Amino acid sequence: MLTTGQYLGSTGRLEATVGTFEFTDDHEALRSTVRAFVEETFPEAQVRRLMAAPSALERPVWERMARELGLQGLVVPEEHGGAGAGPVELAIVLEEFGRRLVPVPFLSTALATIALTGGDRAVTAGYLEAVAEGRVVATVALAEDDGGWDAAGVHCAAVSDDGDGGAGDRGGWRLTGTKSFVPDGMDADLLVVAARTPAGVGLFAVDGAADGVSRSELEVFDLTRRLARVRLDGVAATPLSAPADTAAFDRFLDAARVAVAAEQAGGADFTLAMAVGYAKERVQFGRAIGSFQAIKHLCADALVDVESARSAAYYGAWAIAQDSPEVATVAPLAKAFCSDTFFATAQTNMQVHGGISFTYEHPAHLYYRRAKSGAQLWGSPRANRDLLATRIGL
Amino acid sequence: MLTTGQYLGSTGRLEATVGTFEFTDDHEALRSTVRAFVEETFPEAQVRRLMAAPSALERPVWERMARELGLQGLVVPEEHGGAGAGPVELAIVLEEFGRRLVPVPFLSTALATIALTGGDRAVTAGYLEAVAEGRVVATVALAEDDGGWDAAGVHCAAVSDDGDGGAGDRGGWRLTGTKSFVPDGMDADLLVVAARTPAGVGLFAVDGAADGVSRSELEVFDLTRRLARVRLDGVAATPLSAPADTAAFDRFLDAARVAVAAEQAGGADFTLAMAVGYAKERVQFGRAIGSFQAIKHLCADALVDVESARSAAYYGAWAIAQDSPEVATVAPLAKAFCSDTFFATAQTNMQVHGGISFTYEHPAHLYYRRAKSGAQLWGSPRANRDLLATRIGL
Amino acid sequence: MTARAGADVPVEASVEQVRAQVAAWLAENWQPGGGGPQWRERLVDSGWAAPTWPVEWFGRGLHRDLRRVVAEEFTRAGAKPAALDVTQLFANTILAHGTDEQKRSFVRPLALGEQQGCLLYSEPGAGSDLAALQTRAERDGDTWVVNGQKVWTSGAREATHGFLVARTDWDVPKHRGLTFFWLPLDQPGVDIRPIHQVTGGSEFNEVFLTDAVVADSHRLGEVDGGWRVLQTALGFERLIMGAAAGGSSRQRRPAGGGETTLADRQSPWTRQIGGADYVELAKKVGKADDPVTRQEIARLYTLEKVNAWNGLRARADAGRGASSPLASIGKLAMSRIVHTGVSVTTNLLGTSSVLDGDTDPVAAEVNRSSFAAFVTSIGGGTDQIQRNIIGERVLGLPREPEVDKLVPFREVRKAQATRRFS
Amino acid sequence: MTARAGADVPVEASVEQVRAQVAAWLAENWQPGGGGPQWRERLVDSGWAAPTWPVEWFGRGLHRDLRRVVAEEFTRAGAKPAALDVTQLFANTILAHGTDEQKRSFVRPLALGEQQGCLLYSEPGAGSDLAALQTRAERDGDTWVVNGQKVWTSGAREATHGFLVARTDWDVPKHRGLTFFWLPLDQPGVDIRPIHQVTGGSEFNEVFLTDAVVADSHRLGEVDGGWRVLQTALGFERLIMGAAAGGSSRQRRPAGGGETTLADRQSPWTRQIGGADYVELAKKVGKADDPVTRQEIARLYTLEKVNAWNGLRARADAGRGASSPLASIGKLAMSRIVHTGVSVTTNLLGTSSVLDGDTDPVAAEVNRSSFAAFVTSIGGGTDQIQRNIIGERVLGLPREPEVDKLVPFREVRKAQATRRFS
Repeated sequence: MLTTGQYLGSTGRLEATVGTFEFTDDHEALRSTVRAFVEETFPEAQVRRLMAAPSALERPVWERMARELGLQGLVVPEEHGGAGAGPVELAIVLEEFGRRLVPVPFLSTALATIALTGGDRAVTAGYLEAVAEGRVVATVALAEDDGGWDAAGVHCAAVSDDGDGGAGDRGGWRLTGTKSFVPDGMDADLLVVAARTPAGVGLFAVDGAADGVSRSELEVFDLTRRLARVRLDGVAATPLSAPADTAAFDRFLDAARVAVAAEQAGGADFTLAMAVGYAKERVQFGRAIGSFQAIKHLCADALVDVESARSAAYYGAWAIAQDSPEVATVAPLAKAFCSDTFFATAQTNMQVHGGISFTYEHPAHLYYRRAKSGAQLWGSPRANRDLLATRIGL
Repeated sequence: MLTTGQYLGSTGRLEATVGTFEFTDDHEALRSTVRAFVEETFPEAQVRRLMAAPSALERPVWERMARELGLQGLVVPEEHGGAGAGPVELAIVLEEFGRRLVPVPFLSTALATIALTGGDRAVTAGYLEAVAEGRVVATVALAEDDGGWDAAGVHCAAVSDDGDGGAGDRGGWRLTGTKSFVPDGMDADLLVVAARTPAGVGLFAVDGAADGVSRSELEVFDLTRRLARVRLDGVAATPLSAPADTAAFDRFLDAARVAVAAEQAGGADFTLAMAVGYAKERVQFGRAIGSFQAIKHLCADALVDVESARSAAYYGAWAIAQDSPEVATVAPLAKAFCSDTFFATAQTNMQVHGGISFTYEHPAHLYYRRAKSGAQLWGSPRANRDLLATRIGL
Repeated sequence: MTARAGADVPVEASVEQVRAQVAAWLAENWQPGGGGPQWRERLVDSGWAAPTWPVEWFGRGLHRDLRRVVAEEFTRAGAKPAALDVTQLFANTILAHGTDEQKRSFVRPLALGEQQGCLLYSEPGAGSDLAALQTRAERDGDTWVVNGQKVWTSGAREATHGFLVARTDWDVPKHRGLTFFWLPLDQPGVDIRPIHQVTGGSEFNEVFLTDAVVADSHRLGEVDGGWRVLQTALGFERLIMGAAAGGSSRQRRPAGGGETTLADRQSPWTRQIGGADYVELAKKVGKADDPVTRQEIARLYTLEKVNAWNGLRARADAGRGASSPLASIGKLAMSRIVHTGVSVTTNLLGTSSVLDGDTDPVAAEVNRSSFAAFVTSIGGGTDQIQRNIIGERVLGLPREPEVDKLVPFREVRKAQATRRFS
Repeated sequence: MTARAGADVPVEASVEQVRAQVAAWLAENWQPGGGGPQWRERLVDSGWAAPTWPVEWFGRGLHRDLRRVVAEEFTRAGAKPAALDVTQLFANTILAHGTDEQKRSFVRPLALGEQQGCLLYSEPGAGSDLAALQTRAERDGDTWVVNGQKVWTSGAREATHGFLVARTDWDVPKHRGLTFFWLPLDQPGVDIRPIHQVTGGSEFNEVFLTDAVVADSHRLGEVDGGWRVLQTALGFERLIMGAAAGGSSRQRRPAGGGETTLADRQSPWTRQIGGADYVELAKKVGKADDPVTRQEIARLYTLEKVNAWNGLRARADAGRGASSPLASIGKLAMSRIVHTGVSVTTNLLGTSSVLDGDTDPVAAEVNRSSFAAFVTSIGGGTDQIQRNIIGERVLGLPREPEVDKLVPFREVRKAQATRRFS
């Protein structure tokens, strides 16, 4: 019934809503499975162990995620060895991963997979199969040293080896430039790189082991998400689709925004639960601090935001699934709102916890770090709101 | 001791502070006198009576204010029949007037007086005497239909009758244009009008009864501050000083910002007192609502802002009194901050009062109206903050 | 009561069966342009006026999910009113708590519109703390004599009766000494005075009760058992508000039509600047390119959208039978939206926002809305009370110590019981 | 103790008299580049180290307003330390509550720096609610045996002693069963462990007390009378914080020098991005013309300025002997400033704010500050507690019902008494 419902949007016109929020039993089963896996495999002690390790990637676990749970293949089409699921299912998984700050390169690989599924299958089929089987870790390299996250921020040059370099050119290409803020860029076997041709910006597959690739790890505030700077020096690359398809690049960016938003919504949800749990248990002045309005109302306001963030992420996922024109507005909206919500909730959580929140031993700061950094990656809330303003007609 | 103190300003450099906050017994006596007068002469019932009357100006009261209290002559130099006091004393009086929403044209006249004292005494002496004696009501006409409050918003044309119209021209002038949002513009005998000459913007004295002046009252949200639109059609006018002295105009604007800020600080202070008083007296759930943190903390946050607003207004007044270069930053800062604080406090007051705040009978809405409108008059908080940004070097 | 056609639709009727039944009945009974008293009587007696009510009480016993189908068919045919069940707060409460005699006497006149109700709950001293009400009802044989003051009563001047909650026992804790009545308003002891509101309107009234009388046969529920009846009535009211609020802050017209009447009255934001569009306003005032304005508008748009999506998600959750925190957060979210909306539109208007009335009708509407925003953040449970509800009922945080919980009401510290606003 | 030169300056000495006395004494006693133990001893015995202390207890009995004059003269001469009175929280408290014997034994070593103190107040279960502390002291003849855990103790590793508050009577309400001690730290029963903080530092410690002993001669004030002593000590601490916070969020170095030591440690914002200038940063990152950035920076600048002015106004009020609400609002205002500052600088840095360490030292400093901001909004009384204080003590709003106020502490619901962070 709701899938055919109508509501009056903010522009005062009747808009068809996309089908949303109709979670099926399969969705709930997926959520339960992933939650159980994450809680078992990545308890806080394990997250802290991986934080301290040279790399957060442990191949056996990665392969088990692919083999037993099929997570890397979730959105890979069935003909390429995946489950053929869509953005809604991916949002559920990312939400669960976000709840526990799972430090393995799942989001990175998922973003790369989104890019690959949007590409020319003749090119991407092999990559998709390798991802689904857990044989490779992938990532996307978008921003550069100046930290821009849209097409305008892409300066890395793509030069055609033998073709004319035009839009239809599918020959060999070489990339030269420096990408930065590349999530899990040290571990990735496959890099999906945004690069500029004379005709526009496109996405290219680059083998992480190719000649001319050199990487260095960045020191980052978020202890559970690693970033790298990747120097490309005439590296062989394959365009995922027509190499200058800026529109396809923008579509990918919107899908990435929603995926990240889902992860953030999960982080926000868990963080609020942490605050509420502490407020129930912590006694001062002879009663639980959650009985004081100062704390209770902080949590209540956070709940409004957290539930709204989840709604935004889900709505965005459904909009993508149904290829709705609303994607253009929902995607930046969801990224901005989920970023702000996660950060605000992480702050509330710190404040509710009082002194123990600034001990390294307590997990509150890990969520705070994730939230503060995640807000800036893939475009700041401010940049995304400005994009939203443009897209609603300002 | 404090007048020679030093503090490290935000730019990291040592700045000399202006002498501030050294209120003397005379200041306290002035405050007590004005407070007693206002409470006796303008109780709420009287304010409401004047709100409903065709004009809020009653000449006998106006004359008594001048004769018995010397309020209109407060900042008029002694040689022109005034008390020769300065911006600090004026701030005290305006704060007290602001507390009780006194609807008589005192602020308007005070702003005009500030302009007159900044002008060429050969021109303004007669006006100053008339003001001090309570013979005339004066106002300033700055903005026009497009609502701009700085020199750029002045389009009203000043044309020299017989001179060359240059900066030194003190001959007869004629003004043509439309001023709007003129406070107490229907009652004013003397209009100080901002007008544009080929060389810049200056202030001109215009007799309210002169040929070519036509006025119409504007319907306004603030029931205790009347505004008019004034059409000037080749009206005879006298420049207060060199007619194109835009720098003098800017100095006047800063003084006006601080004066308005003081009035707003008074309104904010009284509004908070109203909220706190109600929170102590109103019982729900068997106890005063002010014992609930939700209400208590709203009031506590408001106190921080209200005291800060008073500090800003006082500091601004002292900076003007000492002709400190800090005026340039304090003036827009004080206007923006006092505007925001008064409006926020008026909102808090509405919320604390609950249902009775939306009855016409309760005074909460009168303060809300004053605060909401005052924020936009003489430049919005946003415009003033942008000006502040420029003046701190951005 | 006439025999009812179509009473053969089973409780578990399918959507298509119901659709067909309604269409057939309308084809037979509705004439375009109709809608007079005769039609209304036929409609009520058919059971289609309130299809979810029991068959024996003017309904058709349909599952609540099917009500919308009936409403859609009525809309298609242009016939109204229809599917009033949800908005029939008064009849619903009487059906839930009344005696058969009361159902017979009150429900049909209510459905026909011959009787209309208003809510006599709040008092000057009992706003957020409704259970602290001090209007007293004292028994005198078969009648009760009522004295006190009610306030914030919307629709009192159009109503024939009111749902009155009054205190009948002062020696027990506050929730336990209240009794619920269906009070006739047309009597000398009832004095209704409109309150002059800051918005300019007078939708609300104060009602002074001075030796007003109500028969014991008009009592709903047990003596001193009024709190329970009140909870039922408040539940029905929330249902109406929820249906109306839906999600978007913009005017929302569900297929059923007419459902938003009460909510419109209580939440004047829905009439905010005539549904005008802040995007268009920004362009009109030349601020579409201003980065600060763009951030503000994007934020407001976001708050509106996420609240709308929360509404859809709440309905989807309800459809799956899942409990959802979303139902509880809409009012608080709406409060933020309306106050933000006022701020955004005021900033867009700038200096001209100080104008009012015919001088600047757009400013006048924004100014009116700025007061109306407080009706949202105060009326029907303040933002502060909403946060308590969310914190306690949704998040499970512990309640505050309640100083008056176990004390006889006579001994509790009370607010001033009467205050004249009009 | 040697005879003290200059003890002839009267209590009501004028500024110029004092200035001359100090200058003369310094000319005679201070040698540029000096400052060793001998100098320190001469200084303490002269009474100029703590000029507001009584003449009989190492001071000169000067009025507190004159302390600054002494400090100024020391600064002018380049001599230090001087005018330590304010920062001598420990000595001040001992002077206020100690016996003559205690003053003799503890004050001079403290002034000389031979003894140093730390604060053993907070516990894992007693943060905002300090009176709920559960560390127990049990009498054993002339000594007390102490068991429990303290936390958030800064300076514990440098200190020789601690101001310990412990519970000595569990059968009275919480404020009435506490006793105050000057506990020697160098003993087997005291285990000090640094806490690894999120900022990367370890300024704070936890202190485990396991059968630690303290002589009854080290008890300050009455048995079970510790709450009163604690209030005095907290008052001296606020004085230090107030002197240090001053108003501006920027590093503030009063003429006296050295006064901000404790405050610096407790409020790391004062080290925020090395006093860097957000105006300069905005220019550097090319956002000086961005209207959103300009609004943000103007707001932050405003918050800093008004707080600085509040500080000046508070001092002027105090100078006139007027009571002022301003003294109570500084901490809450500072909390808003530091959190706003983090937000502004993070927005200025944009994507590079995700970096840290040597990769981007500016980002690293902003990130560290972002945690330090919580030290301001939590440490020394959370923002929530500050709002209670302002609401109740300044605005006179009524207190909340206190469930544990009159109950023997033994029966009160308590938080977990120990928790290991290190």
